[in-house]
Amino acid sequence: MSIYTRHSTKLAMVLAAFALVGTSMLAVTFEATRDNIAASEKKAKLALIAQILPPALYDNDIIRDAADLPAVPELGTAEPTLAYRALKDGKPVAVVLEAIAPDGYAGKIKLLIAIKSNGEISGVRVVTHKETPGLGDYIEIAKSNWIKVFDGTSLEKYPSNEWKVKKDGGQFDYMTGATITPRAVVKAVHKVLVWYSANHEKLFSLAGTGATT
Amino acid sequence: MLNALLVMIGLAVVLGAVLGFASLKFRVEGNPLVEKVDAILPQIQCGQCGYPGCKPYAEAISAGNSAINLCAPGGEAVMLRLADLLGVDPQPLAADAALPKPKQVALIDEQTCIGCTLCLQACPVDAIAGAAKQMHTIIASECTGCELCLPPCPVDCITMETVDEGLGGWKWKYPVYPISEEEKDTEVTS
Amino acid sequence: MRPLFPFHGGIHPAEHKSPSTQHGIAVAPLPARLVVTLRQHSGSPASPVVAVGDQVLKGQLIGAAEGLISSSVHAPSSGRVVAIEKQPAPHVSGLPDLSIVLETDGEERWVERQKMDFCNTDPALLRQHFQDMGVVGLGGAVFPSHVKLNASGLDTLVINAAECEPFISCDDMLMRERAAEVVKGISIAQYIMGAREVLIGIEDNKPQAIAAMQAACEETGFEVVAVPTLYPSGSAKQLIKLLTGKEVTSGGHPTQMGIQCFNVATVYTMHRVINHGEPVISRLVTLTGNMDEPRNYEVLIGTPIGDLLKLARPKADTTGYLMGGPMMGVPLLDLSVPVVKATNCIIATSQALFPPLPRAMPCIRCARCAQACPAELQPQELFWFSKSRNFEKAREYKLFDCIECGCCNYVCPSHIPLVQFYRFAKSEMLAHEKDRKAADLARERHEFREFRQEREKQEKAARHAAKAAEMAAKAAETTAGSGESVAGADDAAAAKKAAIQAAIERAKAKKAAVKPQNVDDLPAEAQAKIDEIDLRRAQASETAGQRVAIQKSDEGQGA
Amino acid sequence: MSEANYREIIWNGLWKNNAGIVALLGLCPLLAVSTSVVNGVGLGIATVLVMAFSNGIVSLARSWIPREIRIPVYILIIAVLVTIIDLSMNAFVQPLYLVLGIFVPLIVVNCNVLGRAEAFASKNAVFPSMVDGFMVGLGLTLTLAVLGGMREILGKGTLLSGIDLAFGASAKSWIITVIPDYHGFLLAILPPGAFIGLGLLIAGKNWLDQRKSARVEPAQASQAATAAA
Amino acid sequence: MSMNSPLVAEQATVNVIMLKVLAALLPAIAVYVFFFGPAILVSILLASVAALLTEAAVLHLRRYPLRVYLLDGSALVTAWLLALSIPPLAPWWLVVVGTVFAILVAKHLYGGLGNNLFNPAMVGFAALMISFPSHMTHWPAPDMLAQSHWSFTQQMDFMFGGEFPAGDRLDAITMATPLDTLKTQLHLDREISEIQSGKIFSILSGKGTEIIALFYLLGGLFLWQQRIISWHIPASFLAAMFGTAGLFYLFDPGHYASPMFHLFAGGTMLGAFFIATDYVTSPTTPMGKLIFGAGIGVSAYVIRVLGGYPDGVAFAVLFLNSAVPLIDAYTQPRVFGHAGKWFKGGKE
Repeated sequence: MSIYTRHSTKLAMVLAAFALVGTSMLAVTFEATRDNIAASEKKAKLALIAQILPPALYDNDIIRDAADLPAVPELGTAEPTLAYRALKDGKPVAVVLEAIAPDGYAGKIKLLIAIKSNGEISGVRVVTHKETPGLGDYIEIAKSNWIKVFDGTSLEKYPSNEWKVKKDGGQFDYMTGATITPRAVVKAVHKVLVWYSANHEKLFSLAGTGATT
Repeated sequence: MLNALLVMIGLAVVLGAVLGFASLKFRVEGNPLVEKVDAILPQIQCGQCGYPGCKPYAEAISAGNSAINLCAPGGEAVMLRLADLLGVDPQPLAADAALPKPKQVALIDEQTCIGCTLCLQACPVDAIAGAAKQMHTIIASECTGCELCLPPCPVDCITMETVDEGLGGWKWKYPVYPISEEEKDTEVTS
Repeated sequence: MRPLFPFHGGIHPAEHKSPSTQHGIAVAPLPARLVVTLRQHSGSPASPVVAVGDQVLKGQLIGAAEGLISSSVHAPSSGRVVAIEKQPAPHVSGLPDLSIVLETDGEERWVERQKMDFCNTDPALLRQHFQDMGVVGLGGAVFPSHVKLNASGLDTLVINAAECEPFISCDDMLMRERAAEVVKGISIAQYIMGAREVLIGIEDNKPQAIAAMQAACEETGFEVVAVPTLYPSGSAKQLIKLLTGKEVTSGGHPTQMGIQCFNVATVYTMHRVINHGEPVISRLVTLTGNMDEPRNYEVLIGTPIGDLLKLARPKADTTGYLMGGPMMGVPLLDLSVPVVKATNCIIATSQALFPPLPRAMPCIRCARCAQACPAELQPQELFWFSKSRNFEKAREYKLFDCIECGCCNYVCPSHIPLVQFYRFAKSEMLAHEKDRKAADLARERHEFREFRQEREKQEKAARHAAKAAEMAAKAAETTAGSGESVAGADDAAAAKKAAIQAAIERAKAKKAAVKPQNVDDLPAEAQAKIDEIDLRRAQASETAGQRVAIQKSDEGQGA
Repeated sequence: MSEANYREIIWNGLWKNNAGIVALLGLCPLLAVSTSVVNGVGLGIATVLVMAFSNGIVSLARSWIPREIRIPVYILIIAVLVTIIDLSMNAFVQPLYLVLGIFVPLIVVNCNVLGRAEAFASKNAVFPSMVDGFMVGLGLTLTLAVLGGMREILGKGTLLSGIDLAFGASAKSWIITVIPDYHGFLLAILPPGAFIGLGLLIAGKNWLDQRKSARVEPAQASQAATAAA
Repeated sequence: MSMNSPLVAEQATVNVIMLKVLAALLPAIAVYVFFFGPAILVSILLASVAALLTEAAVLHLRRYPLRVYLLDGSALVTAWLLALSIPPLAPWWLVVVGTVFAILVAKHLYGGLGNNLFNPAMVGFAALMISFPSHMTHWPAPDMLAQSHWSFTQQMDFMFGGEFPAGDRLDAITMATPLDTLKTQLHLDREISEIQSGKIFSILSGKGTEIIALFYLLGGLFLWQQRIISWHIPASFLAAMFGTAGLFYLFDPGHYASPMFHLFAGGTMLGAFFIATDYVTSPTTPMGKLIFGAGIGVSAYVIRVLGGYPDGVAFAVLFLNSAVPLIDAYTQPRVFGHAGKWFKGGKE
């Protein structure tokens, strides 16, 4: 046995021993925290939905009853998404949809929109965006209450040609100097409403996935 | 879970083996740092640092076995350059070494010299010419002024003479012109 | 009209030349004392060949050239040597320098003067003669001329008569009044170097000098070229570029391109040397600036400047004196310093002529200096590196191509003393270089010594082994005396022997107290011995180096 | 290990060789996370835990670790610790976990952790090593807290914003509004603000040190003068 | 005083240079007032006072002689350039914060006059743009286009108190700049020709702004004539922007504005002649200046068209500022007596 082999074997064994101990410890921790992590992730999602859809309005497990939605051009989604369906006493009361406004100032704006079964918006939240800090980012609820302008609006409330920012002759407020971002959001929300009004029947007939994530 | 364990252990075995091989294969002999340190030392070879010459001192510094403030002829300038090279904090020199000495060369009083060759053996740079029973002479251009020839001389015929370089050794001073009080401060300290 | 090739940059400082050209050249009176500095030229100083108390004649050699880059000095007048000592010298350091002090006797008795027929003399002899007669460049650099003359088959000989620095007018007056003699000097230089073409560059602000030179040059084939007035067109490299379009390579010599350049006053002294047998003992000096009677004087080398100034009568509000021009001159801190061969002009300064410069500000990188630099350097970068003592960078950015002409300083809106920084950095770098060379030498010698000691040890060990074997073989025969026969052969044994001798000597010395020995050893002999030893050392060091290299390569293969 | 040495360890970690403003190691989390006090302290505490335990374990295991593979072993130890903390944070303080996001796993490659394991723990006993890791981590936490505070006040005009993420909604009342009706100087929150702030902190530390040594020197000089007289 | 040569010098000083720069800005400022009202003068005054006070405070702390350095004019140049870069009706604190940031952080933290790596005015601008983007995009409409006209007192009330005249809103007097309009309208899938028929557009770029740009150009030519600036940076900047814009325009005139529009819109002219040419933050070698100017021209265009902000000149200048040491090092010109081109590290 050459000196090389002897030395290499020794080092390999030592390193393997450390790897064994370390990985085992990780495995134990992972098992111990697995349930807690899943629970807190679900809690986080529910908390987000609760912002736009009061929990009192439904009684089902909204996460479990989510339906797989293929990519829908009208929603701006390019990947399958989840549609969270809220039921009360087994009857549909609202749906929470993911949508994307593609024409933000600096790229896509990801939205979460809750629509009641009567076509009225319960609430909208921006999930992610890349708008200019301090300029376009007032669409975030943490920065401004602007996003609440959609609460209670519906296709009935404003005719289609008034689903615009005030600068373009519509109904929606905006901040001077930053019109592109609200314009994109308003347009996206309007498109979602239009799509919803045509498809809400189908939405509730989709099979639930039972997904928890 | 078992997969994760196996992957980790497998990786560990392979990497450990590779490292074990590499550590033997690519072992580096020698130390290029010694050359760099040696280049900074003034090469007077006086041994005041406690090492037999500049090179041994350079080796000791490179190995981290010696302080950087031992070179008396180099003074603060050499210490600072060593600190800079090695990335360590500057260390104050002993009080008597901090003052720079003027350049000196040894001079043999040829009337007194008995030609004993003891100074020849002491000179670290072979700057003393002469043979037994012959008068010795210092080759001034090669003398480093280390003073090592002084103690062995049985008749004390060697003295250190300060070299007056006159106009040849004159240098322009660093121009001082007022920018601000702040700059003046930093000038003084640097 | 000859085409000109303008160099980069340059400036137009106010000229101030007319005050000193109102009157012709006057001869300065003989002073009572002459101080002849032995360092009148660049290179090694001359060594004195007279002793204190000697009587000397006018033009007699008193300091002989030492080595190639050196030149001789001569007694400017007859008299007695009263001292050979350090005297204040017109150097920017203000340090004194070794000088010969003469007391003049007023008789002006000449040494025997020998004229030469240069056309029938070997140029090599002429060059040697110029060194012996103390001919150096009188434009300011005082480089020994015989070195510069060492070329043949030249294309172009450039005569530098640009005189671009403000205030100075000595070359101007020389050409106005002694054009014919200047031309004779040019012929000598042309003959020595075999120049095919001679160009005389004169700035166009000297129309009278141009006219005089043109008249004198008729039928000689020399061409007088009027060049635009632009400082520093009087710098040799810039003038060569201007006249020929060729750039002298950095670190190189113009002769490599078939060009050489001499100052007009230098060629005039060549004429005096050859056709009159007179060494360089006088020169023209412009006295100007804040003076009542500015004028050019023919002055003996060694005349104390204080004496000279009285002729031009400086005004009461004079603030100081300057040797040379305002761009490159040297301040005179002490008026007892003598006129040297480099002294072309003494300027009295005043508040009005030299208003104090505004306060220096930080560099704002406006790069006006780069636009003005005739060496096409980036002065703002050089300043930065010099200021921060980043000498390696300064070298990389070609600090040593700086000619210290001061153009950058002149245009700087922040009024930073740029040239001072370059002078500082250059002298630091040269000193570093010197230290480094000394350290390298010491290291090399130390390493060789160690190598030698190691070798001696090994040889000694080998010898002992051999001796032991020998003794074992021939048991009884050899008991004593064999060691000495072996030892006689090599160094190691000599060292051992020396040690024994030393012990004996020590014992003797004790007995004889400190009675001096070796007194009959002559210094010359000792010197010869040292030289011999040195030579042997150098050879040994070389072989040792090779041996070390071989050893190293062996180790490399072994590993 | 004497008491004086512990004092030195503490002084080194908190001030003299402060990880954030002297050693300048692990700047990535330092700059990215220090947008507010809470974020800074959150990551700081995670680092403290990792450093104390990694130093302890490295010190414990140091005699079994061959020189050649010490770096992989240290990294393995640190990675395990960080992953444990990452998982625990995700499980128990998820809101803070969401904020600190990717920076927690980055502690693995935080040079400070590896640096202390190599420079200190591999040569010292277990307890001093843990103290060293803890103190260096605490020094980093302090830097993060101060930098976070500076950036938060300048950028948002508040202090302790986001404290509710760690302590629940009731902690919202702890948030201090330093400057009411503030426009928000966004630059301080964005990465350039981190660099400028860090630069100011380093300058401040150097200034304090210089002032201290300037005060000590004249005192020594006067002492020497009186001694000479 | 040192007596070492040279003893003579031109009497030109730093403050003369700076004063000439300020003088060259005056005509453009006059035109600015003509089109947009006198509010800009208040901004400039405010910035000047803030700059001088900050400068004085820092100089005092650094123990610099106050008089010489306050009068060097560099702080005023920074203040004026910054004031001209931000909207004239910006609130007073915006101007002050920007100026203080410029002088304190960008100039003195880097070592003061001559030592700053980045153009202080542009650093101040960038800090404001990043921190207060909405304030920085409220540009007033030219007088002839504004829906309502505020009196000077009303403007001052707004600048210093943030109060609108009763019943009015900010929209009535502000509008997007031509560059901003172009950018937002392109998002709405409009063609350039259709957008440029809008009322804010004129022959070259925007109404009013194009005339101001023209006067910046004239001021720049004055500086060039005075040998304060060399032609290299402005020429290569404008040429590079013209070239890049021209290329895109040729490729698709429907979606990219004409090169002339880009030359006269936004901060191009101010940037080319007054900002990019700042000595301290630009290269010193002729070749370096050409590269620097061209770099700004191209990056300003790219940021303008593809980036997140309406104009890109400021960011392009800062970007290229950071490259100046590199550019300088690699464009060292040949030295007298040396053969061929010499670059850094080249050992000939």
